[in-house]
Amino acid sequence: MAKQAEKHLAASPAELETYYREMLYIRHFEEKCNFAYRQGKAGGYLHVYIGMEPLAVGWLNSIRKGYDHVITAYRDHGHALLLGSDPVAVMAEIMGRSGGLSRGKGGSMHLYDIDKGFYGGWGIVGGHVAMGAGLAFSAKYREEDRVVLCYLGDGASNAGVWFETLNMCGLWDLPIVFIIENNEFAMGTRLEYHAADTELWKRGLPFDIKSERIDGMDVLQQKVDAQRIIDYVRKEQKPYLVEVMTYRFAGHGAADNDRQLYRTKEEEEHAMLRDPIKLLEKYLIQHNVMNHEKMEAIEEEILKEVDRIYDEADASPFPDLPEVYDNVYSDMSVEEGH
Amino acid sequence: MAKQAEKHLAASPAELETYYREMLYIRHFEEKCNFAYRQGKAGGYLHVYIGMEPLAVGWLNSIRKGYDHVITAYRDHGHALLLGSDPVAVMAEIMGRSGGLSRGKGGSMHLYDIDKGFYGGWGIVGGHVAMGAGLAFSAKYREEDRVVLCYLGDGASNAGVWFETLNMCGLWDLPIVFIIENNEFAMGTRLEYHAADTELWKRGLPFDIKSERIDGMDVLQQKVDAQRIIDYVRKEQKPYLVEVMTYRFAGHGAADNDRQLYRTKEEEEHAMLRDPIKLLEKYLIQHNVMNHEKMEAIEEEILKEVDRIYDEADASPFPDLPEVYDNVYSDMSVEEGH
Amino acid sequence: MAFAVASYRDTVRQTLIEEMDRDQDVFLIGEDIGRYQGTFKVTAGLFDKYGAKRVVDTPITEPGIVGIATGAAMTGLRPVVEMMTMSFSILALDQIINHAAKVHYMTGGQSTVPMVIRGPSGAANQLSAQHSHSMEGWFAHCPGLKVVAPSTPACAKGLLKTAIRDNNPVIFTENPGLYGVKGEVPDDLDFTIPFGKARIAREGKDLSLVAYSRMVHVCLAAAEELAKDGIDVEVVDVRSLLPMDTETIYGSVAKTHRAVVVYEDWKSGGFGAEIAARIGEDCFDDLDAPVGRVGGLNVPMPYTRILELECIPNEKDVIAAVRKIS
Amino acid sequence: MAFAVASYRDTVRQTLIEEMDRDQDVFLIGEDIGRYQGTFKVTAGLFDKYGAKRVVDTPITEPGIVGIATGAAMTGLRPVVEMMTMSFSILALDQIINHAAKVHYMTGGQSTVPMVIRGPSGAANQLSAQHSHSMEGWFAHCPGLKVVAPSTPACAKGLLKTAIRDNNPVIFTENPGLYGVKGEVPDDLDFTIPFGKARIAREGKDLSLVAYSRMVHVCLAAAEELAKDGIDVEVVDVRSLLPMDTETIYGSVAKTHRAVVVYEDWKSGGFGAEIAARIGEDCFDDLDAPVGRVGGLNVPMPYTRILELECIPNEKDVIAAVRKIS
Ligand SMILES: Cc1ncc(C[n+]2csc(CCOP(=O)(O)OP(=O)(O)O)c2C)c(N)n1
Ligand SMILES: Cc1ncc(C[n+]2csc(CCOP(=O)(O)OP(=O)(O)O)c2C)c(N)n1
Ligand SMILES: [Mg+2]
Ligand SMILES: [Mg+2]
Repeated sequence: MAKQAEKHLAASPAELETYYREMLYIRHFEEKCNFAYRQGKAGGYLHVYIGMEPLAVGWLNSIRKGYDHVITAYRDHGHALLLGSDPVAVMAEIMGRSGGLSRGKGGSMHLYDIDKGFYGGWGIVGGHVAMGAGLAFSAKYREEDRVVLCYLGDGASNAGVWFETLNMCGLWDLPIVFIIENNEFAMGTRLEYHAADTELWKRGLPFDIKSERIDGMDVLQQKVDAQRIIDYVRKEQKPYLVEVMTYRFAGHGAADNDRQLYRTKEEEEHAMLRDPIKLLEKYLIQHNVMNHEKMEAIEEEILKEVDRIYDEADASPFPDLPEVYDNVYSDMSVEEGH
Repeated sequence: MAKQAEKHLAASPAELETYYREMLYIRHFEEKCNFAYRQGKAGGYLHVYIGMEPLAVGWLNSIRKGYDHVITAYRDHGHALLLGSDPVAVMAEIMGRSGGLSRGKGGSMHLYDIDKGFYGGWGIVGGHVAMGAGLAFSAKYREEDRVVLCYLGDGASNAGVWFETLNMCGLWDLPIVFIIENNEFAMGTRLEYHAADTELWKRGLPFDIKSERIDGMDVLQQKVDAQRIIDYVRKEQKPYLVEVMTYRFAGHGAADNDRQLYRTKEEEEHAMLRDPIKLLEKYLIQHNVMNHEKMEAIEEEILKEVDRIYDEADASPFPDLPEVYDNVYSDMSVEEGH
Repeated sequence: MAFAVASYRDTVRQTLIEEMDRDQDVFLIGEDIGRYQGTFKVTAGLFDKYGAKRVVDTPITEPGIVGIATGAAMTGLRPVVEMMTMSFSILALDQIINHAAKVHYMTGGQSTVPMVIRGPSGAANQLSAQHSHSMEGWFAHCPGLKVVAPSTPACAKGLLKTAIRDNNPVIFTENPGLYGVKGEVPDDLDFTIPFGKARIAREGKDLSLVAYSRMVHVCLAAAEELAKDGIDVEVVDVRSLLPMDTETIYGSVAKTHRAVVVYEDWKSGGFGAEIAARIGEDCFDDLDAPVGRVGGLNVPMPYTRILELECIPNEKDVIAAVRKIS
Repeated sequence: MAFAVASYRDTVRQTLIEEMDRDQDVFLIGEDIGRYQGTFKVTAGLFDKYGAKRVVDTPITEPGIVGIATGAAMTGLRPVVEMMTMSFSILALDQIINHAAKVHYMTGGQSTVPMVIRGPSGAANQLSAQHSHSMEGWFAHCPGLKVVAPSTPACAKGLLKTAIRDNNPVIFTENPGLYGVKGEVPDDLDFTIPFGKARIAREGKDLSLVAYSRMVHVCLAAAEELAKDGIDVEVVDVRSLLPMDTETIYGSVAKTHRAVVVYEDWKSGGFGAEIAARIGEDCFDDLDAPVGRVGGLNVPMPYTRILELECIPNEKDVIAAVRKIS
């Protein structure tokens, strides 16, 4: 009977559990990040991926981890976690500790784990996309079949440098996937107020780049689409543009606490009907892959794990003052003092 | 018999003669500019419109001169002349004289005649297009039915700021026509080497902007297309994008004297078979609008006129040294000296 | 003239309202300034008051925004561009310094660009390396621009009105740390402060602290400390970097014979170097000690608070610099 | 070590060849550098020699080019980006100063950006306001970048090799007026000059002229003139602005007790102000006269030749500044 079900499964039970665990893990990890912010243990800008988890889970399970390269903007916690960064180092970075991924110098927006193929973690809207193409340029230069995933927001998809980049990617056939996270908002500005045509997938058309729009809430469908597209790019050595339709459940950042300025409660509730985690739970139950008890057990486990991560990170030290001068250059110290 | 012909004419004989005179005028005026450069009377960068005259004649005869606004890059002599600038002041500017349009401070690349609606005359590739949209923004803000013509090159059509501008023009319905002068080269780089898709008209598609490609060598057809498009923009108050297929007969600039680095003599000769002036002459003769004698007479007249302009400009004085400090601010002088 | 106590933020906002009411050609354009009320809430309520025509929400495209504002200004409109933070003006530098700033000169005086670009410049609170730039020095180096950096609500009002009424491109820098600062503000609708006039923020005879924007307050705090030890410092609020009132600065140095220039920007190559170089050259005979400088550490801004605080000059740093030459 | 006489242009070109032969990870990218041979012909012949893979012709999109080079560099490639003129680097400043320059710091030392951005900086011949910027000062203000401005072919070779082999982003500025300058160049394939080492271009005892790039030659010419009147000036070629060799500069001033800083950039706020401010502060007791400065006029560059020549400092301007404090 479970066997029976398996036939019709979109993925193996083990994979399904992995996706479930990963989405839940990102969700609770980031709830904890927001908690840290409210506690004053994280500062500055802090942006969560809540509601958008399938963009991390679907795509990062379709690449060759550690070999392929990933780059995104500041909504980057989930990417670091799924690419295998030490979660304590991620939380420590968000808390500005010396044990953080970037030694406390980057913060939530600037997570990097180069050894794991994660190139950040950037704060300037649209600023990282050309660097993403540079990663792909390098793969091609070295004749390696590496694929680059470059995420950007709907707001970022208006940035001039991105179009310049699309042109060069199309011109030179660079192996990169541009993933537009269309969560319908750029900070407090709704899509319709910042994009002349809200079908952002069309932006690849002038550059002879294959482009399409997909759903972002069904993680299983997204996994299938992601694998298809990544395989295409790796094989054909051509760029690809995907617009993923999702929704930013939270405010823009932890400091954005008046969402009613730009959207109604009703709209939010309507969007949350398609909470990707709930959708997957429904699927798992319908297909007898998991029951409620199992799910609760997993959630328990993850909550404990996240608590441990938080406590360990919180117990770790801040940088020593002299570290302020480290890492400006790889080989040279800077003049000290005011 | 002439009456007979008139029925089938694309324009009245008077208009046809005007177009002919204007194209010939620009051609000879710019030959003279190149002469001035060779004489060392013009310096820096000097770019001629030779072969591209219909882009000035066709479009600038379709606007409300003095009311509509025009902005372009550095290939700007023809625009100033047709918009009614004093030709001696144009030549004087190119020669760096105080009587020049910009008092000798701009030179060939930076011609402006604001009273005539000519907003220049810019040197940074792609840099002027957002200002062009600003002119249209102003027309809309003031609820005037002014149309803006914004010319840019095929090379400029890759510039990020232009895509940002297209998005805002589409988003806000700004009354502007973007005219891509596709002369197949960006300096020494052929279209295929700088554009992922050589059909540049497609660049308006992601922004819900009406876009098309037209021929740039037949001035009569271009006049018809220009009028149609300008009327549309004025009436509908929406942006429009036109890719005009033309060819740069000369080198990139007066200093570019090795065109064989990027194209063959054969290619050039082939392109010159469609010299817009020759095409119009053929038409005028076929339709009995003008005979060779008349044409030669007109050319004689124009050559004389251009000689006069050159001599007058050349006889005009250079700026006085203290003028170097003028016009930095409209209301304030600057600190002097080194 | 009557006064009212108001915060720096509310004063900038109120001044925008007064100028928009005065002149229909004045409009605001920027990211999230309308429906979202502005990231630092400086434009709160203005979208409802003036509508989408005069409070223009834009895509996140700084080069395009500034270019559009420049073109509009060339036709006589008076755009006030908000940079969500001045760090983002870096994307638009080509449009600002290589276009807007040069229009009047390149057109031989035919055209002007009555545009104001305003926004917070300098470090806020843990915004990290890409969001914490002090930009005023970059702009003050560029002929064709005017650059101001007011430190008090009253100066903000007077200089913003002058900026909006000026026919040249003006960079109006606010500092995130100043928005909450309160002060007395004249309610005169035509209260303007001319550019190029510095202000003596505190009188003193022993040494001149020369600063602008938020650092003026740091200097004033340091001055109080130093006063306890009998060191009586004068604080010169430069206010306007381009044009700059060297006369007032030199006058102060002629009186005190000592000077320390204080600025938040990276110390090396910041505009404080220009001020120090001028004092050193033009006040040579008045000086009893080398011209000191206190600037930000020459490192990208780190995220973690303790390191960030290390980077930004504070009272202690100023006091140390003063003692060094006293 | 053997020497050969070569022009600055050919030396830069030859150095690129040597480094490309030495290291397959080195590649060139820029506008019209390949098929067109480069606007200033610095890359003449390299496209034929190395092909489209290592000599990459690009669209005219400086932000994208620098961003792509930065990303490639983060993976260990060593791009050498040509800016057709440094004036166009203004479009890419966000990618340069707010991305490339901060990678090493923001990643906590995980990543480096071994990239060189080179090209002509300063006025050429009547290229007008938008094409005549001196950019080195803007870059030298930015931590994370290294900035050099060699004045001779030999320095160009030594510093370009160091730049290409450096693991940090380096801005290598040439001056259009230098390409034709000839000089002796060591033919050693590993001839490098460390960053942060100034050069005494001419020994003298009466006054120190401090300059870099083309202005070094202007200073040397002025020195010859002054020598005729018995004024023996020393010329310090700073060469490397970030890091900067203050030791050599201060040593010269300690000897001569007088200094004039000479630079082509707009005088106000140019990097010469930083140099002057440092001398003024750190050599206070050595100085017998105020530190003089000679800089470009504070105006956008005009087109017409006579006004353009007015803007750029020349021997006469330097001589006048020297006499003023001698
Ligand atoms: C160049 C630039 N301008 C403005 C900002 C401020 N800002 C940060 S995030 C953001 C909204 C971006 O929206 P989007 O690209 O859709 O990404 P999302 O936050 O929705 O993931 C803005 C305006 C910035 N960081 N960089
Ligand atoms: C931002 C910038 N980069 C490079 C240049 C140098 N440049 C001047 S014209 C030109 C080619 C432009 O080609 P295109 O846009 O097709 O115009 P065309 O010259 O063909 O009319 C280049 C590379 C510049 N002026 N501005
Ligand atoms: Mg978004
Ligand atoms: Mg072209």
